[in-house]
Amino acid sequence: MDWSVLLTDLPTLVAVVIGVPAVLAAYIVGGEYLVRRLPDKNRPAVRPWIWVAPALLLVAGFLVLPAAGTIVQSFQDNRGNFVAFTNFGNQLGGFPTGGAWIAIRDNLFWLIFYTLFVLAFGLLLAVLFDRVPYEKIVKSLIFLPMAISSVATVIIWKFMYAYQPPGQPQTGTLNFLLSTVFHQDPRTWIQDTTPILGLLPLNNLAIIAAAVWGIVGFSMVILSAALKGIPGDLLEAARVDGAGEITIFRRVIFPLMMPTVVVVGTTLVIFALKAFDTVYAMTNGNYDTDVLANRMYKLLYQHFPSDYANASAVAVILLATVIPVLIFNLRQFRAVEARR
Amino acid sequence: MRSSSLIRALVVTMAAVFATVACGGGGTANAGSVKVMATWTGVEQASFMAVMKPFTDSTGITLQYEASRDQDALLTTRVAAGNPPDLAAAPSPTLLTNFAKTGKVKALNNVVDMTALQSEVSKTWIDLGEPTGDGKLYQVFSWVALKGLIWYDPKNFQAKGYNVPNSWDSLLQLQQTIKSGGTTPWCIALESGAASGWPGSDWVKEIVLSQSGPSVYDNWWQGKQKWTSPEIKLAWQTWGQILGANDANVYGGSKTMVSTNFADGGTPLFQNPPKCYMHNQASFITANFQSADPQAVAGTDYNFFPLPDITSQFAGAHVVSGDAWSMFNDTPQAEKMIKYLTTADAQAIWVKRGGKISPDNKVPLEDYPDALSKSTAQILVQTKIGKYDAGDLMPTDMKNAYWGAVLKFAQNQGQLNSILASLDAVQAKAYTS
Amino acid sequence: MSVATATRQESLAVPFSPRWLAERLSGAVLHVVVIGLTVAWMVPAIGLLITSLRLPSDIANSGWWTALSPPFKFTVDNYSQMLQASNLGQGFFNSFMISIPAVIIPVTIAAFAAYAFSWMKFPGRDWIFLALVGLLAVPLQLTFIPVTTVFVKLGFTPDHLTAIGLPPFIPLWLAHAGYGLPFSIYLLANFFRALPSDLFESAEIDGAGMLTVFFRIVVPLSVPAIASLVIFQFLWVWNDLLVALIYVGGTPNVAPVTVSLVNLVGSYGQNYQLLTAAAFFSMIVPLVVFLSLQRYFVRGILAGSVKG
Amino acid sequence: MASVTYDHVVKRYTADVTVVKDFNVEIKDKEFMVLVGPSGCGKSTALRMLAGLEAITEGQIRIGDRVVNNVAAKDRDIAMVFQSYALYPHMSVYDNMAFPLQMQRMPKSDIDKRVKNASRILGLDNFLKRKPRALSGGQRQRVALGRAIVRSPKVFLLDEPLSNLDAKLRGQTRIELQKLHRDLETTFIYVTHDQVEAMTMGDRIAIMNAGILQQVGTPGDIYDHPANLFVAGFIGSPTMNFVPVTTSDSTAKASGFEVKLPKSVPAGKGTLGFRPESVTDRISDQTGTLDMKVDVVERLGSDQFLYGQVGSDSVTARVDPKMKVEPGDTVHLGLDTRTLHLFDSQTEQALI
Repeated sequence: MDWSVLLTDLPTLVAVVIGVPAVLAAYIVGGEYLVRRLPDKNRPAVRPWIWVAPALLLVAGFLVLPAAGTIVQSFQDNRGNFVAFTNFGNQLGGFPTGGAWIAIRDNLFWLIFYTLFVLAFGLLLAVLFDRVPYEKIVKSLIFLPMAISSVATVIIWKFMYAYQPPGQPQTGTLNFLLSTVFHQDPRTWIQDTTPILGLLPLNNLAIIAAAVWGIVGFSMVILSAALKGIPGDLLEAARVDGAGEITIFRRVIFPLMMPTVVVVGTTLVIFALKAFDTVYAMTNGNYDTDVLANRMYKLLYQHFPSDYANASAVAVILLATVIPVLIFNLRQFRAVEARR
Repeated sequence: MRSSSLIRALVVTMAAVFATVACGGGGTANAGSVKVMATWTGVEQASFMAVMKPFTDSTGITLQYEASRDQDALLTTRVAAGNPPDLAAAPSPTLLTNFAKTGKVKALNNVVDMTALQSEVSKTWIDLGEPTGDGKLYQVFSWVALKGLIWYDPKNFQAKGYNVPNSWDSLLQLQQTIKSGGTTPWCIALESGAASGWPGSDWVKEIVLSQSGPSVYDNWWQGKQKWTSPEIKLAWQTWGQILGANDANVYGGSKTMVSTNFADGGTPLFQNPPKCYMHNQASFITANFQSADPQAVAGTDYNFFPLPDITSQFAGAHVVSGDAWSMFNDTPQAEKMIKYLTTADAQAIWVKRGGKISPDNKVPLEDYPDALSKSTAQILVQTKIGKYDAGDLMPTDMKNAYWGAVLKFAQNQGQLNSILASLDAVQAKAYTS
Repeated sequence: MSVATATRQESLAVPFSPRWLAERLSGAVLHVVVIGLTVAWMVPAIGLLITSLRLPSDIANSGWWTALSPPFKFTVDNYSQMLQASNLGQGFFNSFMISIPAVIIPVTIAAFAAYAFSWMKFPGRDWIFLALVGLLAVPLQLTFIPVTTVFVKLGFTPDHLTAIGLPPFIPLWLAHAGYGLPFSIYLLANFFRALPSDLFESAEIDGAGMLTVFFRIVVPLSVPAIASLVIFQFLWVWNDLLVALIYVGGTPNVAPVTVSLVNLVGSYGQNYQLLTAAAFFSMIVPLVVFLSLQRYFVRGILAGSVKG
Repeated sequence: MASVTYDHVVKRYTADVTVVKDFNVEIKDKEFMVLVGPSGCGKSTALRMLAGLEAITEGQIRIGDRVVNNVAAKDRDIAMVFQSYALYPHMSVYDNMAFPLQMQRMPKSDIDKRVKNASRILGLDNFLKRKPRALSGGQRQRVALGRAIVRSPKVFLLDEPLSNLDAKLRGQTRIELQKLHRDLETTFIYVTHDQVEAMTMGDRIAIMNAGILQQVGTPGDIYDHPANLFVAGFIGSPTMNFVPVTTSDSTAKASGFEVKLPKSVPAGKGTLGFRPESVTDRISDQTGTLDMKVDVVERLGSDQFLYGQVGSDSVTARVDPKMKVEPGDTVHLGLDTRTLHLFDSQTEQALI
């Protein structure tokens, strides 16, 4: 390795180590200094805006304005002419397999199964690990997949799902188990659309599973932190009262963790709606595994010239599905507010 | 008191930061630089750097090379934002053609030596470089690949006494012989992540060209020939003959076909005992053979024969593909570089390192590192009917539908009629925008 | 703590009584379940690790588990090839230069904002907060073109920034901050909101200003939340490929290590086994970050503050 | 000089949610004033307005002569002990107590002196380095007090400081707090819902209900002369007996007995109130009489309470502990007419 880069990149280094924290600290100290010079009466009105301004500015620039542009674009064609709902018609026509419907269906699968699996596993692992003395080790191990980049995650799961014809030595872990332990024919996990339990196509499940594997560390860490926030004496008291562990979980732990579960759940629902990386790398939406974000990406970047109009319509559909989640959050938010 | 000292400390550090950064601004070399974006990574990147070394050494121009396989998104964004690289090379002309049509790239007619180009490079490549049809050259091709090569393990052929087929019939016969020997003749691998299906589309387009000739081929990718027309349907059916009923001619059948990555497609050729004897892939695949087994010797451990001609009238027809260059900013440095890239000398450097073929007839056959690449180059030079990859020339929607249709056909050949009908439906829309 | 609980439970049951046995067993079951789940979860990663130590020809022809039985043919070729690849040092340096500010900026700014959203009153507060949560759903791919267009107009390109003596990473820092803020604010605000209001009122009476309350009470008490946020933001930034390519590009002087590693593989997938080694190599830094921050996930940070 | 004056103070959240209505109280310098009332009566809000934690909608609050409506909490020279103690969990006991002084930018040596002094008074010397979570409930409560003491404020505000302690500790701390009040010679304003705390600790008591101040006075005053039905029922344990009566001139007729009132009142309906200790087994010319059918007998050693029916009304009596009574008995008891209260049935105000 060539460490002389350290010298040539000195300005960057200085900016990173000193400049960035200095700018941030100077902003808030300076802002507060200005607020204090205001008359007492005006401070409460001005102060919050000083505190939220940097966040709002960044978010406005990177997310709000592009999103607003997208909404406008979704009602226009690629030359900027107003076309009302034509783009939405393209995406929402042809139910159940035309337009974006396969993607909508698969996003629904993601929404349900991805969220449920990640929440349930995260909660289970957090609660179980809390009771063993080697918690830190197992937690680190479960967290490990989070540290693996999504490119590598896809490679790993391609190894897991690899297929060789029946009778041949299998190179995929799952097919190896299937053929040696369960004496069944290997399956093409990523291509096989056989529904599981009459509902979820196997390949969708396989792709979702890979994504779940990569993100469970996230829900486990946050839920575990919330679990640690529950005072130990409360649990001890419940144990002394003779409550079983399952009762304690149901009646004490879970209700106290509820606000965190809502936060993690909301985040996961949104991650599910935005699902892209895994699908893009594994199938690019082939074999009926498409999702909205991937469909949008294809229209934007794998379509020449880019089809902004239809991509925007897909994005707006995606954004619209978030609204119920937001309403739920608003109620939760107000409930917490009312309680204090 | 505390906060004021804090503020003072901050002011001092900030001043220090700005002083440092102001002094540290780096200057670029006097000769300037060229920003280049391409998809060559890994070993290919090293080869490209080797190509560029004489250029940068002699001119003093620095090369800012950016390699990414997310080129579609990256280049689209850069161009839309008004910050394109000076030069970009793409493995297919689709993206660059789009930029040519929207006026984002510069014409090269006055940049490169047109007379030399016309004398050294076949008309196929020059026509391809003029996608707007007004005589303006927007793309040049530095390196190319030959499609429709059937790869096999000579040792296995010898052991079984199989001969390289020299006609379509003898290919079908060989296929039958291998099958009766208890092994599947073919390995086919269609999985390619985001682009799954394309290796099968190669089969179909090669058959179309060899079976029905260049004008059907051109009409077809231009959207003037229906997918349900007898010629195109016949090509699919011919491929179906290769696959066999229920894909019985292919190792592992449809499941293995759709789930095996194209990069691993040839692997079963070399297993002991071999799981298949033949594998159709473009010339680049030798790099994968070589990375899977660095000891393998070209010609001895693996070899190829061109897909035999189907209709004698169109004998010697080949599907080709290539790396296209376009120029987004006409800086003197970029112009110098693209001029350099069109020279036989530049192209020969990579040719010598293996893995690429030059379209330039001034690159001597001796420069090819082994007999195998030499014969590839020879075929290319002697090609009577060279046609560019039809899929890459189709509109995106059409191309994607084509690849998707390959996957569907591989899984169920019986659906051919409905598959072709739905391709026609896409064709009706895709060419209008 | 769990140890203390266990002894207490045992003392309640007579040794070898059915209850004692049941408790012993459930303890054993717990360990079996915990270790079993962890091992199962590790299988794909173990597979990757072993694959990274195998020859390319073996990888293509047999499953990774076959390497666990003799004859052993492990090799570190993939690792040495990967390490020899050029620009790894510069890539690492760039990754740190990108990641550190791209974590500090959004986490700090999000903490400011989350504090305001949870403990200050201002018109439209709830709606702005909700809109922020909603923005989590904006697909990033959608924002690339509009944002870069503006950046190019403002001269916020790596070339121009370098020319005027500023770090070329500024656009990327801001981008990661902008994209990371909705989640950061959402997570922190929910944590801050759960802090007992008495603490704030007490501090107010004690004469603590907003800054003091923020830095001396809110931040120390929110260490677990901040630590987890730092971990996630760091991971996302460290493992990011596309956002970096869009905003600073893939030229070696600015590209993060993810770009160097992904580019080990040829464009036709040659040498993809190098990625298995690269995956482990690039995992080291995030894992160290996780392990070093893990100690902040302590139980009951609020214990003793407001409960009797 | 640190009196506290509430002058027509109103707290309104929305147009129709008013939690404190026209609140007027003057708390004298060095007085121990208890604000008492059922939960939700507005007493905490009244205290928090004084502390500066809630804005005052209408009226004025003065500390001494200074109107503090627009003075920031920290500048009001008050200290507050919260029901939850609100200790900073990440700071040691010492730092918790030093925090308010650091905020005043007091020199370190002075801070140290004050914290040491406060911890000596409160017996916390040995715990200064501990974190709150390593303390018992009583110790935490004392840290909270210590944090208030170190500031030597003009006014101490205590918001239900004992409610998180167990019964025994509560009794002890009550006495300690009174001692502290004597030693510090400062105005204390103490909010509680517990009338026993109010009666035992307060120099004066202010009783609130539904946002309205009901009565202010010394404990004895309030006990003997409740201004209305609510105060009468809230103060005292067991609670006062209330019996609906019809009055005419100076007699009150209940469902089961008739009694002579100490003074004449207009004829009409009312509620007769008398404390259990007014119903005894002693009958004299100062008493009326009534016959009670006993349902429950409660013997407390020093006292004996009888719960039963007189006519159709429930009555509690306090009789000699030696009197032998069994449930089901009917006993003849005396009712002390000197301690009778009569409340208007409409306004609920005391008539006698």
